[in-house]
Amino acid sequence: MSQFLWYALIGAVLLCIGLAGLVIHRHLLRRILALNVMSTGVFLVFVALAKRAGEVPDPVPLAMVLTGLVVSVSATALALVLIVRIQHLHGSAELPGDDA
Amino acid sequence: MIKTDPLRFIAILLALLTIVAFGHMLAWSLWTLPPEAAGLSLIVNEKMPESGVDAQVTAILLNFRSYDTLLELVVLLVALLGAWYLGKLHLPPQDSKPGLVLEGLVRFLVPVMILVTGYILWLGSHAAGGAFQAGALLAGAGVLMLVVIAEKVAVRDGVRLRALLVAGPGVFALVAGGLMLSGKLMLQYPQQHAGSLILLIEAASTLTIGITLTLLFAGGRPHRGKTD
Amino acid sequence: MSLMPALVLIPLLAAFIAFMLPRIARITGLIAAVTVVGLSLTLASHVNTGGPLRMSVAGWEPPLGIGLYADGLTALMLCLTAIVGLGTSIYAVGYFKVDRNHNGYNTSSSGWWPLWLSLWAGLNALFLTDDIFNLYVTLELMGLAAVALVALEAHAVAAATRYLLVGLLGSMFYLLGVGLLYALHGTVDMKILTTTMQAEPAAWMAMALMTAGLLLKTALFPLHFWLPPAHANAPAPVSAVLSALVVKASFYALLRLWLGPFEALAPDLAGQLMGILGAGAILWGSMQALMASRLKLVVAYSTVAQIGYLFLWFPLADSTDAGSIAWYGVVWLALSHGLAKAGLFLAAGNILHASGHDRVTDLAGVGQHLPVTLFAVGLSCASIMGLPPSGGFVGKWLLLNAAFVSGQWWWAVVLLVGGVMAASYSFRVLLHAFRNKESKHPHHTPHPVMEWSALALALGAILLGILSAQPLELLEVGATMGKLALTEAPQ
Amino acid sequence: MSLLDWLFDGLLGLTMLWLGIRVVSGAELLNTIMSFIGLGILMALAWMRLGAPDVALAEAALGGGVTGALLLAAFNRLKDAPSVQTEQDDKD
Repeated sequence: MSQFLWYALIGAVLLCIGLAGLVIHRHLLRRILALNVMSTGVFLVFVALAKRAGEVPDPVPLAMVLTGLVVSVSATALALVLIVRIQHLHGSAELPGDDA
Repeated sequence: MIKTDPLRFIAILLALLTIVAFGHMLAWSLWTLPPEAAGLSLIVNEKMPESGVDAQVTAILLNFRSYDTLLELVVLLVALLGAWYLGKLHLPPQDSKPGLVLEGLVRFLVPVMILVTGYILWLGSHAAGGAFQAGALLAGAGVLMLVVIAEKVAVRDGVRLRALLVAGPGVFALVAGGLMLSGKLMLQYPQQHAGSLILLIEAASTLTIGITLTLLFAGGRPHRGKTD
Repeated sequence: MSLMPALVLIPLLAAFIAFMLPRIARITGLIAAVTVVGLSLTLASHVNTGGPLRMSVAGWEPPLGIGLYADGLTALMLCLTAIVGLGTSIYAVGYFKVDRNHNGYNTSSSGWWPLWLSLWAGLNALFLTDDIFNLYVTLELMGLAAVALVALEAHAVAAATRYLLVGLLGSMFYLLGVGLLYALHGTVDMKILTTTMQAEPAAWMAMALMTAGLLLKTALFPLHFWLPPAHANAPAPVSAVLSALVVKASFYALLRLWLGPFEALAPDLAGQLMGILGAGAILWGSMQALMASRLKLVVAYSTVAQIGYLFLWFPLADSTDAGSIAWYGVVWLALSHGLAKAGLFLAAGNILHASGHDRVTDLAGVGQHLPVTLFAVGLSCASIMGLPPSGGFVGKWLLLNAAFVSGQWWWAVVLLVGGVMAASYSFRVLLHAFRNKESKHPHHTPHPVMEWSALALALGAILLGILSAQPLELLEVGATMGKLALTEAPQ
Repeated sequence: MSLLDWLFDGLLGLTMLWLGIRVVSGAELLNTIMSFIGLGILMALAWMRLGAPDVALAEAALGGGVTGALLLAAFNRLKDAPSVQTEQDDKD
């Protein structure tokens, strides 16, 4: 159980926790939070696996994580604006007729 | 929750079971990965001298895989467009008048943050730093200004603001196009100018990321300026 | 060689200009549309004569840099995107010109051009890329632009949010798959991965994750729940682009992965499962389309059904002799569905624009007031049903041929039942539309450019069937599925 | 890997999991947002441990800071939503 594997497993568990949150909750803000927990988990797996290249980690996955971070921040920002808009239009921060 | 909607409860239970199973399979596949793997780090070390910068991650982001970063800056712009065309900007109502101390702190803190942003941007060429970290810090300064001294911040929607928002990906695309016209492949920096071109793109990107994230925090399109 | 990057840079620069200077957005958009159509056609001719094009961005060879690759399939998808894009851009000039606040539909025209041009750049980048992480960034760019476009319509904000959540979930799974593949092989380039791929647990998990992510984004039954509300409530040009191009782009990504890296791994069982899900999509989508009350909802469910046809390729791909026939059939269905569905959604937009509603039962009088639009609806439905000589017919005929040659006759049954159901929901719409009504003048007739662009795209779907010889040869360039045995069916 | 390293990594990992669970299962919405910001900061620390300072800096700034600010802003807007009037945007 080396250091990278420990963090990679933590990342995998975070991914599952986020997935569970996405399934359980219907409030959209909580779903966005769950999605963000999932993406942090995925990025942690990336960085942990990069550490297998020795003391100095492999820089390519790190660059991918940076790109992924900016993408997930912009997606979260758009989602939050949409949620606030739904609250104004439907009065509740949940998707109408949400069966999932 | 069981009483209210038994069907949904069973569905969630099933979903959670599949998630646990998926988690085990994922953990097992992570477990079977080879413990030592150099990945691309050897090739990156070998090609670093030609990249024009000393920091490896910045070299990858802005030279080896610069095409990813260009598209990603466009993603940020698209998110802002989505937020803008959804509704007008509603600056948070100033219910609590910011105290003298808070306002004084912000007046001191924001210039310092902008200074540090410049430092981190410059640091990116040879150590941990770069456009995204500097842009995020600039956004922090912007958020502070919006929250504490909102009424003094004259954010007007006009060509100037939009030019700033497009500066990052715009400069990137223009450099890419310009290099192509001069006979090189897209985004293939000439060897001797690589460092300066990267710094130019990073500076424009920092500005764009900072302002875009601040406007995304504000959540809507600023009012139309008198000038436009 | 600078053709491929230009296909991405020109829409991008046009998007920036359209955003910065809203007053000249329309002109920039049209000029960019025409230029990209020209570039796509020249690229297609280059590929046809000179074979697949390959280029590494910024001069760094993969695995370090990002590779761009264009073969027959890429050229055809780029041309499809260009033609549908040009038609929709011309349609949008008319659609957003008129201020339509009065019947409750408010669409901000200024948001359309920058978002649509960014989406177009993302589509071109996705078709050209040969790098799975770059594919992730293009999928995300395309997804966010599509959500922002759907949200332009005030009524579609809830559908846009659900679309965004599903899109993000799909991208998350896909990204984890990319991470595992990189951890195994130290590269994200598709061509290298195809050679180094072996069957090991992490590879299986990566394949399952990436396939699940892309299935979510392609809205294959039962993961299709987000598509109908998003496509039916979005503004007409947005629905056309989403149904014709965006959904096909994620299917294209899946096709590239299953023809490249995952070919060594793909078990027959997975192929059969995808086929069954496809058959389910055809039946479920067609049934829903039959019962839908609004025209745009009928068209959206028809998209869900037509996507099902595309997934019939997976079970047929394994049989050695039928594999190539099925490959051509599926690509042909994708192309003709793209053109037909774009024309149909634009026509539905015209009807909604003219009469203020699109309830299927009250479509009477459309034939009198909007003959060109109804002609477009008729032609598009002919291609979706698969009537000769439309492109849809050629595609379905090839798939039927492949089904019989490979001995998996049950897919042929699914194809025929799907065709019958497609015919029924199309005729239901046409029946209502051809009924005459006393001379009640519609609210206002849509701009002629809107009607003729819808008709042009619908005609394109028919022409695709008639002039199919030349493009079919183009598809053989660099096709991994080998040559098409059109003449004699190999025993 | 000395015992101290193991102790630190183990503790950091478990705290991140605990915060992750709190984000998903927290009763009060504001607390979940706070837990998420905490998770972002600890993630930055974890990436420092894994030898990636620039990504850690970006995670702290983007993941913890900016995303946290966006979430809190959205939380406030959701709280006093009905009072804010929304007029359709004008033509550009």
